[in-house]
Amino acid sequence: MKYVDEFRDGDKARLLAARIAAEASPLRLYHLMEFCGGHTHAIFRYGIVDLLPDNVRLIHGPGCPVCVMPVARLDLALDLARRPGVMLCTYGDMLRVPGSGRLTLLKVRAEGADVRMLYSPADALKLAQAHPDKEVVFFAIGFETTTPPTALVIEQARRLGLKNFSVLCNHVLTPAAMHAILTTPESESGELQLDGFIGPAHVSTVIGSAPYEPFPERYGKPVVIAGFEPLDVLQAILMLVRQLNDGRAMVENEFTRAVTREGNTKAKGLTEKVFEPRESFEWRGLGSVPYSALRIREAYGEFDAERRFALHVKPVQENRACECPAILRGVKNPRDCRLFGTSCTPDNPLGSCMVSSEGACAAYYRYGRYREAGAAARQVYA
Amino acid sequence: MKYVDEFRDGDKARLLAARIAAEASPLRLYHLMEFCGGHTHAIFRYGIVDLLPDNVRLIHGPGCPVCVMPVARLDLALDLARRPGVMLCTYGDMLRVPGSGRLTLLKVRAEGADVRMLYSPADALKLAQAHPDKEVVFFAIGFETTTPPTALVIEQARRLGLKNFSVLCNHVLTPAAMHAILTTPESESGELQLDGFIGPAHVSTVIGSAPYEPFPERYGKPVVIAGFEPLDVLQAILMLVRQLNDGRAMVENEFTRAVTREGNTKAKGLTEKVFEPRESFEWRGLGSVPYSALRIREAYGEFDAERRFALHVKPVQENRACECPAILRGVKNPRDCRLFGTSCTPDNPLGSCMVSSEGACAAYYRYGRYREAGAAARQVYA
Amino acid sequence: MCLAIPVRIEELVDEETAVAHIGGLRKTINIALVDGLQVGDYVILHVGFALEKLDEQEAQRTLALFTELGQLEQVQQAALEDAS
Amino acid sequence: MCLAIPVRIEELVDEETAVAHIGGLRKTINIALVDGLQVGDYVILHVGFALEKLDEQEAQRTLALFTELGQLEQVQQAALEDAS
Amino acid sequence: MNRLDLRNGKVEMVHGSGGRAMGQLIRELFAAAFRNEWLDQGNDQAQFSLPPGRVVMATDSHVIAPLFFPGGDIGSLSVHGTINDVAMAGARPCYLAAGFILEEGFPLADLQRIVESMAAASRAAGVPIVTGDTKVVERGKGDGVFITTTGVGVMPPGVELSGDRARPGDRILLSGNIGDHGVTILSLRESLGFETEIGSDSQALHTLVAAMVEAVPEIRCLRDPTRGGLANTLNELAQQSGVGMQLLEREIPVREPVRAACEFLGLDPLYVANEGKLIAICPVEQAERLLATMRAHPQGRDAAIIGTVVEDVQCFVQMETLFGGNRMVDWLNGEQLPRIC
Amino acid sequence: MNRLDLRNGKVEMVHGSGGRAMGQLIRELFAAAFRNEWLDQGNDQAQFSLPPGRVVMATDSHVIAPLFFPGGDIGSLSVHGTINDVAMAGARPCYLAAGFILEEGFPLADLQRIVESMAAASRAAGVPIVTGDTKVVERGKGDGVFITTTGVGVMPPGVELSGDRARPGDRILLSGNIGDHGVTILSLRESLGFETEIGSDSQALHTLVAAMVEAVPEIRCLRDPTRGGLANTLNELAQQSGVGMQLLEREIPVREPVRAACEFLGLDPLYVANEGKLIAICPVEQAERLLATMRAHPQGRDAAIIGTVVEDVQCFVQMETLFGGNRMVDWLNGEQLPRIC
Ligand code: SF4
Ligand code: SF4
Ligand SMILES: [Mg+2]
Ligand SMILES: [Mg+2]
Ligand SMILES: [Mg+2]
Ligand SMILES: [Mg+2]
Ligand SMILES: [Mg+2]
Ligand SMILES: [Mg+2]
Ligand SMILES: [Mg+2]
Ligand SMILES: [Mg+2]
Ligand SMILES: [Mg+2]
Ligand SMILES: [Mg+2]
Repeated sequence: MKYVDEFRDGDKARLLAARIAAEASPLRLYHLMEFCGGHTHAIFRYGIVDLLPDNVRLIHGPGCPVCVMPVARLDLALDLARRPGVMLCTYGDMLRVPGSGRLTLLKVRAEGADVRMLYSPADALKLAQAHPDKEVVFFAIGFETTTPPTALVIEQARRLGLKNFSVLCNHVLTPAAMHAILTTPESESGELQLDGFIGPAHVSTVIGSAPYEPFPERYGKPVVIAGFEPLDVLQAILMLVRQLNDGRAMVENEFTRAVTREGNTKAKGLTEKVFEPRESFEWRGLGSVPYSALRIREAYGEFDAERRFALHVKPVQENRACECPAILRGVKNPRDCRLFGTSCTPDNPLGSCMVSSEGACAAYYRYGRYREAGAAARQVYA
Repeated sequence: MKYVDEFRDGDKARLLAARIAAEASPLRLYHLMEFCGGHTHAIFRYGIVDLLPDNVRLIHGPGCPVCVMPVARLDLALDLARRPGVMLCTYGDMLRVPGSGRLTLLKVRAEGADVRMLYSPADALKLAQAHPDKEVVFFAIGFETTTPPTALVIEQARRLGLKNFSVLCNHVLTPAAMHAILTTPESESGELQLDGFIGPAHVSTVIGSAPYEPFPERYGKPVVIAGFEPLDVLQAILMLVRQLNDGRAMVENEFTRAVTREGNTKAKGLTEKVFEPRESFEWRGLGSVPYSALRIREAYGEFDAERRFALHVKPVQENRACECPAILRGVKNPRDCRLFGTSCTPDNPLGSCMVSSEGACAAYYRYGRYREAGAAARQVYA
Repeated sequence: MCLAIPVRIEELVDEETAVAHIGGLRKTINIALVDGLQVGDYVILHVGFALEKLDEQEAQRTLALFTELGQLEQVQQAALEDAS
Repeated sequence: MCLAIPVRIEELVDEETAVAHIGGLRKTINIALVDGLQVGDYVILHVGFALEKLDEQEAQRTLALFTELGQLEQVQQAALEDAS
Repeated sequence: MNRLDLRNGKVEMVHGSGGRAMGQLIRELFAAAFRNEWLDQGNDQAQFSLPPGRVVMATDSHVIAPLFFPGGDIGSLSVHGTINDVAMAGARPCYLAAGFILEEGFPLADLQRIVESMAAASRAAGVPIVTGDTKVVERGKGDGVFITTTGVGVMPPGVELSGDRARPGDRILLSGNIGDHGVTILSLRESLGFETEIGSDSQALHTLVAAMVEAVPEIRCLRDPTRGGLANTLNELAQQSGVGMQLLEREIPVREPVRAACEFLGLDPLYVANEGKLIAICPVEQAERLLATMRAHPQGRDAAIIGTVVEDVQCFVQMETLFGGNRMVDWLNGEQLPRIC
Repeated sequence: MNRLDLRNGKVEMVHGSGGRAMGQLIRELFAAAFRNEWLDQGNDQAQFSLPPGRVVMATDSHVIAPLFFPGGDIGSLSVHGTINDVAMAGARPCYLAAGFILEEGFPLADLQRIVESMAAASRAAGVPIVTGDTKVVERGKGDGVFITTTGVGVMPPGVELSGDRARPGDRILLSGNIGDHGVTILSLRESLGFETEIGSDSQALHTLVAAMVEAVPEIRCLRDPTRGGLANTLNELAQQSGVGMQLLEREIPVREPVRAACEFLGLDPLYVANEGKLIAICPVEQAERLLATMRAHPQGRDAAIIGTVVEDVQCFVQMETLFGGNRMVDWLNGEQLPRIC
């Protein structure tokens, strides 16, 4: 696969790793947050941590749209799915996330609710057309990457005059979350050690690199936008090490092959047309974050499931033992959770970070569990 | 089973048979029509013909509501069943009757239509209540026996204010059919040899014996109302033989245990309230017979599927080779049909008389086929 | 035509409903078409509805007819045998 | 976040639709979010939608960086070995 | 890993997807109930030795509704049904395999009840379930649970049974009263609205068969009159052997409630399904001995000689009625539907 | 009686009711296609002799959608799948039984196509379908057709395979590239909207197995990585044997289109189903001989040694990645669902 395989070359990875080891100063620590779950996934899948010197530490950020969805909003979807006549459709990732009482969309489907898995939001439209007797609701999640397709679909629904289609919108905004990370009490108290960001690749494809410029400017934190292939990640780490060594703080772009300063103006325009910012939105881990999410504009109100079904978020108590919130704020690690790997596993996840394959807990469990327990095993391998 | 088993006693049957043989004059033939399919069924199931002298001959009449239903009316039901949103329910007997193109309700169900089998018309109401999103249509058939339950159900639907329930009414009237039998060209030409009627048991339970009084009076044909157990049938034959021997022609009642001269006035009143006579109705075999069937009164028009769905009977060509019409007029016998037992079998019926277990063709096939082919077999039995 | 069978009323449930027995079965039936039923009565049951009460005296009378006929036959048979 | 992959446009079907190739697969994709695409272009595909054109020159430049780095390492390695 | 929630849990798609959840379902439910050395091994197949002799194999898919009924459930039925098909060869059933097709959303509590009933039936019969398979289909693409069982058994030496071996003069024996299973199932259809004390006759007949073939190795054939009832099964045998049959209605045991139910539904008990009865055909000389053997076994107490095989190129089955007439007992036409006329 | 309308006819309830219509379906469709002495006998079971040796039995229910796919259909799959489960014991598959659950309204033409494909697969494999069963469920209570097949076979002397026999130091071999079947099925889901030239790898592996156990009777175990793919099957074996495994990603053959499909759907080829591949574990001393034997067989041309059994009380399966790191290859979590993040 062109533009994929070249960026997974193990030999080049070792060269990059050697370069990082050579350039990272043994006199200091480098705390780098990969904002994105996509990076988290790549880091574990390819074993990147093994290639880094001990003093270059990666912190997992809140960049997984499944992980940051609060239980209260998932409950809205569960509630809708159970109403007679409703067909709720969403991406496969969301089906296994536990809401209140450990209920999931898969479970309500097993009980008889009409829940469909989508690969593309365009399929939600097709379902609405094929089932005129059903209220088809698309439970939309995602960062800025996933938002333009949703916007396009709402626009098309209007053009088609669909009367039985709506969207439960949970699109969230990356820069707002990055600001929130840097203004938590832990951040202000210094408990959060964070020297720079590995910035998202595909989000930036849409929004461009400009929105990250406040982070070096206001907080002095360098940002390097990086692709999701392992060489991209290593290269970005090298670029961050160099900025930190040089005492620089700026936005750099490793993913020049698809990210410009402006991003995709057409996609941004469409998003702007259909959506507007919410004054505030609840994030798991970060709490209420101002202007951190989108809602459907009044002009498209008929396609807004929250308006159409008069939905109101009911605050719920999240599982207290689940450390997802602290993990998403970058101050804890899955292994700090006493449920990790015992009560909470990918088969029976208690928190969202154990569901999405980009969740830190799932990544630790899937790819990392052997680190503690199975290390001995590697020795035996001849 | 009390009042059942006593009327099936083989020893008594042989005594009755001997009496008939003793009293039937060897100098004449006795052509007796059992109007009712119920009698036809009993005659074959118990082998009554074997017990009768050769000169006492039984002719099968048009008294099976499945058999007399013309293809054109069955097509109405098939058409309705295939409409989206319609649930068509009817008695099991009707599901296998072939309409145009050999289509049956079972076949359209296999193709996806929602067709349900009922044991009782009361269940049609329950279905309508359980499926408010469906148009539930009860495809009602039957003689005067089955009509009062249908009337009661329509009355109840009105009381319950059901908005999704209607009846495709095909209730027909016995005396009208008996008149028709006696006024066919074959009857007038003398081709139909008919000396008296074995009258229906359960129809008469409702309508009483009075409606048969015109037949002796106007046509000189005696009528004996008989139960459906084999001793009842034999007794009625004996009573007819006696009337004919005596030159009498009157209505006699063998089924006094459940039939009076008036019948069930409550049931008749309800029927009268909900239904009115049709000026004319098409019967298979008899053609258009005046005032021979019922339609739903205008006051209950909302429950009339013909009005509700603006149904109109489209004349169709019945299968020309099928001799059902002549059989139902009493002038032919199943074995006169060249399709009998070859192209037309109970598994693949071509005509309605091969479907209902009261149809003459089905009875001949089921119980009588051995008579031609298997007679030799009996000898072998030690 | 019109499959029907005598069943015995075991219990009157409400104005429209009764429980009937037949050969060891219990069956809920609709009795709205027949007035004045009592427990113990026999009715003719068709498509779940009682159509009419069965007159037990008449039933016995019909059965007696068959029995008489039997006796008559026996008498005649005996006469025939005597004669031969 | 946001699973996406570069695919090559093989055929422009209409204003909104193209057929893309990737590793021997053909896939119909929505191209409404990206203007001016040509057959042969690579795009980043996400949930069935092209998000942006891939700049092949930039891709080559990034890959070249890794290669240079390799050469640099070799030079340094050689230097180290010389020194030892 | 939390244990399976057998009280409130439901079958989910994941229980069929070959991962850990499926493993858990198999371990905590199936293997726990069926418990034997073969299942404990956890292989995709079972290995065993068979005693010497010809091997018999039979399979049946079970799709009954309702799943639970007086006298059994789909679980016990699926064990009995296949044991009987193996036994009808005259063989000793030795091992069973079971394939489950579960519908998404089916309550695990019901599944457990079914599986435990299978386990009990298998233990009672002494025929272990040694291998199996589980699939889950989406809601609306199944009907709770379907179970396909397959049995293998071994023929005792000297016994050779087949449906094509009936000869004119042979006697036809029936092991007991007919129609109980079918009428029990009909009584549970809410719309037919009747209640009865009777239950399904579902039972494994292999010990009865073992006694029969030991006493009368000359038996021509055995068959269990399941779907389609006595009438269809006899027609099948008549056709296979190229013979006719003459039955005596008075010898065919039918319980009163079965007769009554058939009477008001317009059915014929000869066509109603049984799940614990067998038909045997044997030479006339051995008929009385076979009857005595059957009657000496608890499952054959009500056994009767119900007719005779006759010569008939048309392969008709006929019956002398209680009333004294003679009638055809033809194949069932289509389904037996309750009728009004 | 008119012949079955195989062109326009549909499955009706009557085809499952045990009467003449069912007999006709069996005769004109199933028996006509499978044609063999056992089915011709028309009994409810089959009788046969088995060569001496331990007997192996396996069963699988098949519920795939769509029913037809490049490289096969539910019919051929149901033959291959069970033959393979028998063969994975090292046994020679001898006979098959097949139970059909048909949905009312299913086109007879499609059923015929499926049955003929089964017949062809069974003939090609030399494993006859000797007994069967047919049930029909109401529309909406099934999904076209489900097929449960059961196979019996016989172990060659001296071979003893079981999933619990893997030992540290053993080598893990794979017979060819993975993921073709699962990706083919996914490509037919309209909503995923992709096309590929590849087809299912569905095939019967018993001749490959026969060659392998003959050449290397010391093989510890064989298993076909079907549902759950290579990853789950290896985890099963690791668990059963109480060992760990260390794989080499570079040795695991995956075709480009399979990798590509997994890439854009967010799946991992290690978890994608196969229907014509096997995993073998054997002592290190025999590994090269076994590899050579496999490569000499057309079904093992692309065989590879993909890893080593290691000591590990946790029974972890790990893999050295192409990239040079090491990762866990855990059990599948739930179903593998296409994902966006
Ligand atoms: S292991 Fe589970 S409970 Fe603990 S933080 Fe992660 S998701 Fe939450
Ligand atoms: S045998 Fe068939 S075609 Fe002939 S008259 Fe009877 S129903 Fe009609
Ligand atoms: Mg069988
Ligand atoms: Mg069976
Ligand atoms: Mg059987
Ligand atoms: Mg299996
Ligand atoms: Mg269902
Ligand atoms: Mg198996
Ligand atoms: Mg298998
Ligand atoms: Mg297997
Ligand atoms: Mg069977
Ligand atoms: Mg379906």
